[in-house]
Order: sequence, then structure tokens, then C-alpha cells
Amino acid sequence: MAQEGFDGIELVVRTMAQTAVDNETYFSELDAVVGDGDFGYSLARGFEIVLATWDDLDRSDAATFLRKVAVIITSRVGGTSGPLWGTAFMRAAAAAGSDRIGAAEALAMLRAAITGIKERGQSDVGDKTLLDALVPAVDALEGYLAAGQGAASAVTAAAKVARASAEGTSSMLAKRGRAAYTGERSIGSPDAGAIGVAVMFEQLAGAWPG
Amino acid sequence: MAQEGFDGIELVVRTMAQTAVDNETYFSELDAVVGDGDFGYSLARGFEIVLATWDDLDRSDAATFLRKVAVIITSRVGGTSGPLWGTAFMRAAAAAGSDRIGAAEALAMLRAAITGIKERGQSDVGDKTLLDALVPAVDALEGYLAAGQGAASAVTAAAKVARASAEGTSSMLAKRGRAAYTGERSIGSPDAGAIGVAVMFEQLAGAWPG
Amino acid sequence: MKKFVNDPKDFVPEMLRGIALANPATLRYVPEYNLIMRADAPSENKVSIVQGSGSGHEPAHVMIVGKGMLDAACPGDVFSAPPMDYVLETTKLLNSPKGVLHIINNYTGDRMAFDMGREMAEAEGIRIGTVIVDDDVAVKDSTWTVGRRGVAGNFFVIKAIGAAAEKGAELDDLVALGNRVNAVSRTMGMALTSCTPPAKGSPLFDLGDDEMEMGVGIHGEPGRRREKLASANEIVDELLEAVASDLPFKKGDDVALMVNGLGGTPISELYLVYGRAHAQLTARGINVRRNYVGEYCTSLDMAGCSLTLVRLDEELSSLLEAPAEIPNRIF
Amino acid sequence: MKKFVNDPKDFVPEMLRGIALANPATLRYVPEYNLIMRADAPSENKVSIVQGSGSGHEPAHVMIVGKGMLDAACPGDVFSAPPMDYVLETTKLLNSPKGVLHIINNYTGDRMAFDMGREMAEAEGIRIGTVIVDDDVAVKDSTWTVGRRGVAGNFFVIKAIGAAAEKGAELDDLVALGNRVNAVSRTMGMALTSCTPPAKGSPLFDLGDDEMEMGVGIHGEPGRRREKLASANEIVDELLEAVASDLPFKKGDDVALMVNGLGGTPISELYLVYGRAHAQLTARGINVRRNYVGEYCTSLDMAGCSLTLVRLDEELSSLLEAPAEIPNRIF
Ligand SMILES: Nc1ncnc2c1ncn2[C@@H]1O[C@H](COP(=O)(O)OP(=O)(O)O)[C@@H](O)[C@H]1O
Ligand SMILES: Nc1ncnc2c1ncn2[C@@H]1O[C@H](COP(=O)(O)OP(=O)(O)O)[C@@H](O)[C@H]1O
Ligand SMILES: [Mg+2]
Ligand SMILES: [Mg+2]
Ligand SMILES: [Mg+2]
Ligand SMILES: [Mg+2]
Repeated sequence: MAQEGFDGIELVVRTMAQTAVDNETYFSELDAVVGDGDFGYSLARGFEIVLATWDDLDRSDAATFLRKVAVIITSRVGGTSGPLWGTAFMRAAAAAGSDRIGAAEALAMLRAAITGIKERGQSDVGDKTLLDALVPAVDALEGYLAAGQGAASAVTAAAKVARASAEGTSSMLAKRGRAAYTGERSIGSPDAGAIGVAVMFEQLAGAWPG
Repeated sequence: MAQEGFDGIELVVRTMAQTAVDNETYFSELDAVVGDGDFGYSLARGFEIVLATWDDLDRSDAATFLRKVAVIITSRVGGTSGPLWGTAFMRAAAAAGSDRIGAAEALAMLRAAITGIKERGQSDVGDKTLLDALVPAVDALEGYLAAGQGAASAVTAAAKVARASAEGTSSMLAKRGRAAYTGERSIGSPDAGAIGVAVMFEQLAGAWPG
Repeated sequence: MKKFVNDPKDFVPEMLRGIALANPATLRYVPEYNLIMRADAPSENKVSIVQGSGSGHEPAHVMIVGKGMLDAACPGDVFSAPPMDYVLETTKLLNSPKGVLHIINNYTGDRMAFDMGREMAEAEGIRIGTVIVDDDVAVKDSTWTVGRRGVAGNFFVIKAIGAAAEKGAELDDLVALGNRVNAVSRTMGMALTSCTPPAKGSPLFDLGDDEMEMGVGIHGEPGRRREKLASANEIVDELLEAVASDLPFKKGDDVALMVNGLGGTPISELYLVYGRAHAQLTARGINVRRNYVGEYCTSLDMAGCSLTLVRLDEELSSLLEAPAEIPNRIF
Repeated sequence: MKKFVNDPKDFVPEMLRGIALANPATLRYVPEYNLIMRADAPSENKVSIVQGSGSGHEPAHVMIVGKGMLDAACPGDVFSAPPMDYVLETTKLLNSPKGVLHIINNYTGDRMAFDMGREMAEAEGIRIGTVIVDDDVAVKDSTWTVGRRGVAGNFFVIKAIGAAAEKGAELDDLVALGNRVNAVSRTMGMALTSCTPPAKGSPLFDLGDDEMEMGVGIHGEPGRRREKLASANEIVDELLEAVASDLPFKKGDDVALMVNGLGGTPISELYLVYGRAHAQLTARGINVRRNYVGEYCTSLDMAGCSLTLVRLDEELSSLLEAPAEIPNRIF
């Protein structure tokens, strides 16, 4: 029997996947500025398989479901994104447990994903990576939920933070990833991964049952 | 002692050389349309040496002088133009004889050059080559001189014929040279060599002591 | 996009299929993992040498699989490190009692994929050694970057390791050899034009008609700086100064000099560049003992080149001279 | 102009100097006649094999001088046949009691230069044989043209003759062999982009973003027709049909298949093209016994390719397989 609270996770994954596929060209263009222009292509190749196999993904519980997604991402996505996003899904799966997934559990999973990305990427907030959108957005989400906001409005507010933070990476100097090779020249354009995260949050805000 | 009538030959050669050097880019552009774009470059590489060594060229007699020019052209000009123009100068030298050079002698030299080009190129009038400017121009020159015109006005009139004939090659189908490979596609643009000959005639008309 | 391409998503597999068809007796293509391997690998008596990296750098690395060089290459898509899965499965297929050696260009994605793949392969009991190539002097090392990039110098690391492995060297010795070759190899590249990834369909970056990018990466990453287009001699002198002063290479050193085309530059120009570089090194008292002029590690159709210097000793020279049998051949 | 060039007039000599510096032990460069020759040529016991043609087609022919291939190449400037003088002086320098063989691509300028050079050399008592290469099926032969052009097929003529000459074959036999190889070789090329001669500084012709030129010449001469840009598979199929139906190549034939890059196309794309061509030939029942993928006869920096088919027999196969030692090498 499907686990309670599972719908939310399905919605998040499906929105991420659809956003990645819909924005393939845009995300690649962003990565072309100081990177190598494959971010959107790489993500789309993995997430399009998530969508294509959507109905057949094992839904025994949230952890299993997320592990299946993680396997698709790690086996089909190359570049830096494959290991990073794959690790994120794998860690989220591990944190999912088998109980009911409420706000606290969801936040724990997001935190686990962030920790996984940091470890895998040997990176942190301030390095001009997707973490610079993801971490502030999750912080905000946590704050809004703690303040008693409903999920829908908390996600919407978090999406605004993600967007602002992602745009804010423009003024940062890249310290991780391919953009870091360019030193000073990385300043002046936003990080592709951070914008990617912001767009996913925005799409999620739009899709969340209000 | 320098041969009588030699000045005219020097003027012709010098004008040809200067014209080739001045029109390097233009002549190459013409050759680029259905050829390989090196006609101007090739001619200029030979004739610039003619100019650079001008004062030192052996002037014992017209034949020797022209033979020296022929050697420079054959040893420094590649492509089809080297053998063709080298042969032309060589045959003109052979026809120069050692007597005074008047109109008849000059015409004989031009005819010898034409025959040399035809033999070397296995080509004739109508093949869309420089012959299609050179032959009508020399025919005209002969006609005007026979009709009693002075050299200056005969050259000017011949230059007009050269120009009209060269432009007229536009409607012709190339049967010799690199342009011939393009078949029907050679129609619509003039032959580079023919235009080259016309420009040389025009420059000569301008330079001829009136 | 002026390319020979069908569906851009099939670009890499269709290229690999071409390589396989051209070398039916010696190579095996495993489509599931984008893998090109020696048909006779793995061998019980030989460490298996594996290199993965993004595609778009051909002949590196899929066209240098063969006796005396790589046992397998598992490329990712154009400019993307292979997914971890490919690394793992390739490692399993190439498993030898003498071990498997991973040669990795120093990029975040490549290192992550190989780290994860190694972890999982070791969990299955496979012995793995790792050599990281980071020869690009364009990128100034600093505490906060991931270090220098791996570029055309990987040819020398692979060639030396490949030759030594063929002679039966042990895994640890090969790792030491690879590190030693990498430590004496320095490269810098520059772009005259951008390159066009098939999936993008347009140039990766814009470079003005009168501009060039000094220190460009082989994935089109921006370099040290953009400059006004200069003459061949000026370009060579600048690259050479950056490369030679880095190790530094000194008067009396014996070196291998590689002029590597980035994909869109004709070999005529590469020899012109070689002539200048050789003459300038000679003037510095550096002896060019071996040379390489052609394409070794490209960036799709980018016009440009890189210069690599490798300091030679007897052992390295003889490993570089050893024969090899790879798809990338003249006859 | 995005090129490695100093003064365009020095382009060819500077390239030749680079080749000479890269091969000091085996080659000699004679600047007066733009000549690259084997350092150990001429030999009393071997016919000297000479090829001249315009430059801009590298590695043809200056980078394939060496044991087993050419004894000398005397190129003209970019896309210009060598002046007659170079032909004559090269022939004199390479004079051997067994004779000198001229291999000539069928262009007016080249034939004239070699005709004149031959005449003058014979007057000096040198024995000369001539082989004309005209493998390009793009140009329809007719009574009034100079016949087909010589393009990438010249590699096979040179390779076979070079190998046979090394074994001591006589001049007349080499001429017969060259004609025989030429008679079973067919090529057609196509351009995705134009090329830029250094002295011109701009593209030789204009090709729209959505256009390609089928049957282009290696000097940028227009081809059969300009078409809308097509997929790799469609292009290969069209070239193959033109080439295969010309000899014609028949079911059961053993062939060598060459995919030749024109200078600006990366080898990744050439292998993609190869894969399609090989598969299509197999489908026709034509057996690809040998293959060549890379750059053999280019057109400066032109993006594009040509396909060559050569019908093989035992003798030709073994001549093609024979070793050779030329500047154009991988290691
Ligand atoms: N070490 C890292 N830690 C976290 N995120 C990273 C790291 N390196 C890169 N990224 C993120 O990944 C994005 C690039 O992904 P991708 O294009 O797949 O990588 P690449 O092509 O450089 O291998 C960057 O925009 C950045 O947000
Ligand atoms: N067989 C020929 N006979 C006479 N003139 C010729 C012949 N072939 C070419 N030409 C002339 O030479 C010109 C081209 O010269 P050039 O560019 O040096 O030759 P290519 O580059 O084709 O070897 C043509 O425009 C034409 O006028
Ligand atoms: Mg990227
Ligand atoms: Mg021409
Ligand atoms: Mg990448
Ligand atoms: Mg020419």
C-alpha cells in the first residue's frame, strides 16, 4: 500500500522532471556563459527518462521511489550534474524513512539532499553553485512552515527567495565547478544550477495544490 | 647598344607588371567566383619581381629582355597562369628578332604569344579564357593600324574591344581551365583572365605617349 | 549548424558505431555504457587502462583504444563526464587480477563520476588505481578552485602508461609513472573561434572577428583573457612563455613538444606553429627530442591550438617511442 | 581571418620549415624550390616518386614524403600548381638511374607545369614517367573539359606506387600500377562551409547557413550543385550513390573506403560518416576490407568530407598495408 504523504513527493519529482525537460535549451544557454553549455542537456536526458518511465516506477514507499529516481539520474546524467543530483535523490531517499511524510520529514529530506550535494561537491553556500539558491530557499521554507504558514504559501514564498538568491549569484565569484576556472570572469552572470533550482521552485509553487 | 623601338616593349611589359601588382586582390576575387581565387595572387608574385629587378633586366635586345621576363614568370608564377603567361613571353621573345620593332613586328610578337597560349592551353577563342579578350583586341589593333591610325589611338580602340569582349565572356560556358569543371554554372560571370587582359590594355592605352 | 549530424542525441553513439565498424577485429563497442574496449581485454597479465571523459575531444579517448594505449574508454556525451554507471560497468568489464587503472582529467564532473564508480567497484572487490591529469597552465591554481584542468597532456600520460602496462608493469608502478609524467607535462591552449556542440546547434560562445581567447579550455571554457587577434608568431610566443616558465623548463632540458589542433585548424597551420615553437625553444637552449603535430585532444570544431611541453628522460622517451595499435592511424 | 598566419606570402614556406624542423633526420627542405624531399633520396636502386600540386591540401603531399611513399613533393602556393621551375629542379635533384615518376592531379595548371618540366628534364637526359590522377566523379567528363579532377584518390595511387617502388619496381611497371589504381578509384566530396585562403583573407565563396555544396572541388571550385543542408545520413547516401554507381562498384566487390575530412571537420564527425557509409556498403553487398578515416587531401579549413572507394585485389591490398614512414604520424 502506498505510503501516506507520498503525493507531495511525487509532485515535487514530477515538477522537477518536467521543468528540466521544458527548459533544456535555456539551462544550457545559461551554462554556456562561463561553463560548457551542457547543463540543460544533461539534466533533460535523465529527467526525460523519469517522465517516460513514470507510471512504472516502484512506489512501494517514498524511499524506494526516490531511490529509483536516483538510479536513473546517476546512470543517465553525465557531467557534474549526474553525481550531484543523483546523490541528492539518494540521500533524500535515505532520509525518507517509512513513516508518514509531513513537513518535518520533507525538510529533513531536503537537508539530507543538501548535505549530500555539499559532500559530493566539496562545496558550500557562497561558492556560486546551485547551493546558493537551494539552501536559502530551504531555510525560508523551514522558517515559513515553522511560522505556521500552509505548505502552498510557504513553497511560494520559498520560490521567491530561490529566485532572488539565484539572481544574486551574478555578483559572486565562482569557487566550484567549471566556472571557477574563469576566476574574475565568472562575475556578472548568474550560476546556471542556481537558476535551475529557482525555476523548479517557481514551477512547484504554481503546481502546488492550494 | 639598345635596339631601336625597344621603348614600346618596355612600356608594355612595365604596364602589364604594374597592372598585375595593383589589381592583385581584384583579379583574385574574379577568379574566386567559379575558380579558386588565386589568379591575382599568382600573377602579382611574378610581376612584382619583374618590377623589383626592372633596372637590372638584360636589355641587350628586345628578345633577351623578353626572355628574362619569361624566365621570371615561369619560375615564380604557379597555377595555370605561370605556364601560359611564361609561354606567351617566351614566344614573343622568339618572334622579336633583332631588327627594328615597328607595328608589324609588334603584331607578329602578339600573334606568336597567342599561338603559344593556344598550344600550351590546348584552347582557342570561345573557350572562355583570356584568349577571348586578347584575340579580339589584337585583331582590332591590327585593323586600326592597317587603317592607318596612330599607335596611341589604335591601342585605345583595342582596349575598348578588349573590355567589351572580356565582359562578353559572362554569357559563355567555360570549356578550359578550372571554371570548366563547373559546367553551366560558369555562365553569368566573366572570365578572370579575360578581364585581366582588358584592364592591362586599358592601362596601356592610358600610358601610351599620345 | 554546419556539421555531419543526424539527431544530435545520437551523435556520440553514431560516432562510436563508426569506430567499431572501422575496427571490427580489434575493438568492441558496448552501446549500453558508451564503451569502446579492446576486443582482447581484459587480460589476466595486464593492468587494464581506462579513461573516461566528455566526448568532443576526439581522437581522445575513444580513438586511442588499442594495444599499447587504452584498454577502454567510456565517454560521456559531448563535454559531459560519463555518468557514474558507465564508469562502474566499464571497470567491471575490464576487471583484471592485476587491477584497473583510471586515468581522469581533472574536472569536477569526471572526478565525481570516477570517485563514485571506484567506490562501488572496490565494494565488488576490484583493485583500482587512479591518475589525475592536470597539465593546463592557463588556470592558475588557488586554494579555492578544483585545481588545474586536464588537457592535451593526457596523451603523454596515456601513452607512457599504456606502453608500461603492455610490458607487464604493476598497478602501483603505473600510478607512480602516470603521476610522474603528469608532473613534467604542461599545456596551454588558445581559441581563434568558438565551437558548436551538436545539441546546442550554435557556437558555445561569441568571439569577434578580431578577437582570440588565450588559455581557453577544451570545453570552450573561457581562458585567461580575450585579446586582439595576433600573428601566428606572437600567439606561439605567448603560449610558449606561459608553458615553459611554468614547470619551469630550463636550458639544457630535453623535451617533447606537441602542437595540438583543437579540431577546426588545418594541419598546415599546425606545422607553421610548430616551426615557430621549435625555433623559439632551440633559441632558449631547450632541446626538442620528440614532436607531435596534429590533433590529440580537440574541442569539437574549434579553430585553435595548444602547446604541450613534456620534460623527457630515457625511460619516458622509450615509452613514448613504443609502438601502439589504435584506430587513429594513417594507413 | 581566423588563421595561424604571419605574412600570408610566407604561409607555405613557414609550413614547410615546420615540417623540416619536425623531421630533421629524415627530410630535407630546399627553400628555393618549395621542396620537401627524403634526406636519403635519390637512391640508385629506386625510382624516385615525385608529386607536386597546389598547397592547402595537407597532409597531401608535403606530409607524406618518406620511405614507402613520396621521395619528394614540390608544392606551389596555396591552390596554385607549382611553377614549372620547381618541377624541373625537383626532378633534377631526385634524378635516379631507375627514373623519376611524376604523379600529377589532373588540373590544367599542374599538367602544364609538369609537361614543361618533363620536356626540359628529358632534354637533360632524365628518364621520366607520368601518372595522372583523376578520381573525382563530381565532374562529368565531356569532350570539351580537361577531364575529371584529381582529389583524395591520389593517396591510394601514391601509397601503392610508393610501396612498389620501395620493393624495386621499374618505372614502366610503376606507371602501369598507378594507372591501374587510379582506374579503380572514385571519389566525391561536399562542402558544409567555404575555405579561406591566407592571401585572400576571406572565404573563397559564400555558402548560406542552410546550404551545402555537393561535388565541391578541393580548391573550392563549385560542384554539381548547391543544395539545402541535409542530415549526415542523407549526405552520405548521396555521395555514396554517386561514387558507387560510377565505376560501378558491384555486389561482391572488395573495397577500401576512405572518409576524408576537408580540413575543418572534426574526426568525430568523420567516424559518424564512416559508420553510415560502411553500413550502406554492407547493405549493397560490397565488402569494406580496408578503411581510412581522417584527413588525407584537404581544402584548407573547409568543413566537409569526401568519400573514396577503391576496388581491391590481393596485390593492391598488400601494397596498401605495407609500412611507410612519413611526417604525418600519431606517435
Ligand atoms: N562542486 C559543486 N558543488 C555544487 N554544485 C556544483 C559544483 N560544481 C558545479 N555545480 C553546479 O553544477 C552546475 C553545472 O552543472 P553541469 O553543467 O552538469 O556541470 P559541468 O558541465 O561543469 O560538468 C553549476 O552551474 C553549479 O550550479
Ligand atoms: N587552357 C587554358 N587556355 C588559356 N587560358 C586559360 C586556360 N585555362 C585557364 N586559362 C586562363 O587562366 C585563368 C586562371 O588562371 P589561374 O587562376 O592562374 O589558374 P588556376 O588557378 O585555375 O590554375 C582563367 O581565368 C583563364 O583566363
Ligand atoms: Mg556544464
Ligand atoms: Mg585560379
Ligand atoms: Mg560538462
Ligand atoms: Mg589555382
